[in-house]
Amino acid sequence: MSGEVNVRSAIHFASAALALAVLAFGAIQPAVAADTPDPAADAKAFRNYFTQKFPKLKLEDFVNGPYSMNEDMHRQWEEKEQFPPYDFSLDMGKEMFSKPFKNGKSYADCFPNKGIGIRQNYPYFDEKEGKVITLELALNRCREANGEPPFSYVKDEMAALTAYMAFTSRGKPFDIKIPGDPRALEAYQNGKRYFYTRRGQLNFSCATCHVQSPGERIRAEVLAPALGILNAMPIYRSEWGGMGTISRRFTTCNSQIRGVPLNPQDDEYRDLEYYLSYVSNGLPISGPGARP
Amino acid sequence: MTTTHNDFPATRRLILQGAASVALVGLGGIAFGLAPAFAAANDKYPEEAFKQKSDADAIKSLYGKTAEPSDKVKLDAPEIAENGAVVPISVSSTLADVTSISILVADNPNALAASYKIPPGTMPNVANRIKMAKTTNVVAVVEAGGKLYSTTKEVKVTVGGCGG
Amino acid sequence: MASTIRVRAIASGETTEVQALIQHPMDSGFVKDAKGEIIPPHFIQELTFEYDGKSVFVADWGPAVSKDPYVKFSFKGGKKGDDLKISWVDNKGGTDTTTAKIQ
Amino acid sequence: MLKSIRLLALVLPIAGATSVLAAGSEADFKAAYAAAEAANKEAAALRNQWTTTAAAMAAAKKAADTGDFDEAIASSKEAEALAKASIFQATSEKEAWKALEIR
Repeated sequence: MSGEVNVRSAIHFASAALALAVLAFGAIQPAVAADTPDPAADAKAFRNYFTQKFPKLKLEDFVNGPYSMNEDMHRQWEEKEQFPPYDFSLDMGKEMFSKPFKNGKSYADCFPNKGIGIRQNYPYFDEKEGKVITLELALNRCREANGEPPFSYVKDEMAALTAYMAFTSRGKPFDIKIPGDPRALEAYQNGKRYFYTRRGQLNFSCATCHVQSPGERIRAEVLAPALGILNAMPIYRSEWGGMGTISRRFTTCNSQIRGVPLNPQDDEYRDLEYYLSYVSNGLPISGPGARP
Repeated sequence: MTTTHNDFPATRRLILQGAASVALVGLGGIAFGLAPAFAAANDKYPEEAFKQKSDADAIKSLYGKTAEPSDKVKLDAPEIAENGAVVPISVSSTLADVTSISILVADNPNALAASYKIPPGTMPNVANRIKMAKTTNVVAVVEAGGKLYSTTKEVKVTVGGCGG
Repeated sequence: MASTIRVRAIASGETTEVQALIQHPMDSGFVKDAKGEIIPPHFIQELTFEYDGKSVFVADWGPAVSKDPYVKFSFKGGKKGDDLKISWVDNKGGTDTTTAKIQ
Repeated sequence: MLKSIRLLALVLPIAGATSVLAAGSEADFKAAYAAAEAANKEAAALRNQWTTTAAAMAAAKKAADTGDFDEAIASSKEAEALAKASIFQATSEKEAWKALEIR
């Protein structure tokens, strides 16, 4: 008889403890989140998380995504890099970059330092407009300002241009700045929230794959760590048999988890790119890149 | 999960279409063979060998003899291909006077992927990137001094490279 | 139109290492396009490299060679500044040739 | 002539009756589809629609076009459920995302 009583009381005790724990956890949660976002601290914590998770990996190797996650993949990547499949897109981008528009101007006139070696400063927060400006958006705005039709954000021309601009910045560390403007802090926080928010019927967030399980496989692909995940953009993916811009990567990731993608360069994506680039500050640009 | 039921018919339809398309292509292949004009243009091109299904038939059609396994043929291929559409494969050999190197993928729709003619003075090694339909054996064949030597390695493929 | 053939030929000692990347869809004939129709086979069948008038390497390719195909080989001879002629033919009769300088 | 009119008079109400029956389920379909559409619009406002909702709605419309209203209603109901789930996901994630944040 007493055995039975113990069992019942044990259950009571356990359920009470559980309720308490849930309450406590719930209580702590809002207290921490109420503080204003501190990007610098976030970036430090973000980097520490990954360097502790992959202690043997050199910091700059994170930009190689899945290829830094296992030896067999790394060898296949090195073989491809001898004569990388993005070579054609890079040459096309270089040619397009120097060809003047109908009005005689060219991309060099739209960008600081004639557009050479500046990719690491994008995206930046434009205080006049109060919004994040990404490289892809700036390129299309330059075209429109010179009477040229904008390119699709997910197709080859945009990939070729960004490939060339990335190439001219190879090795330069990401240098994303968040000005004191509260709207910049808000854009950064929107990007961070998007990154951690679960979406789509599969109920994944970017973090579910790229923070919780980098290096592991999801179906056929080895997942890249979130640290330095945009450094190699734009990428030639064997999967696509062609080039892909950051816009293409964001929209396809959404549909893979059965979420309806937003339009390329919508505010959410621009803020997401702002957050992801900021927390990868200091890591070298390695674009254009090849990926599985 | 209620939603899976409406996925299932879609995938079944795709598989049926897939089967039909392969049959269709098979037909296309035969008609293809009948067009001598193409074959004549580059008679050295081993038309027949590229149409054989199995690696054994392809080797016989290409060289007219069978290969014996040899450790003098080195085949460098990944454990798990990052993507079946782009599998880096390299073959080298220490055999003397190599005249030809061929690479076959056993379970591809057509086994023979590539065949290289090595004139005297050219080193017996070649690297390239090929497509693999699924996990299967990659066979490297080297013709040296009139005899055939081969080596085989299984390459795991998680995403089929032939598409469709 | 820029050539579809990219070549890197480097002479070192008495051998020359040649790498080539060719822009070509290499359609196998098994792939369907967005509308579900089969994309017809369209692949390079023969790729030849000639140095000093004689062929130093001939590749016979089938549809299983990857898109934008790559090949690497090396041959004895060849010195800096010499010409290396590369040409390909595909199953639709398309061709391209280029001459590269050995570095 | 008279007989045919009388016959016609007989047929009409029956046809009317059956179409009413069928129309009934068509009205049910329209209601179910409208409910799904409304829920999906709300999900759109939250910038969090699911691709499977759109697929179920398309299936519903296709079934309705072929007159199979039972299937059409079932798909519409499923679409509504999916849309509601995507709304729940968006609202619950407003706070839940912080759990995963690297600190």
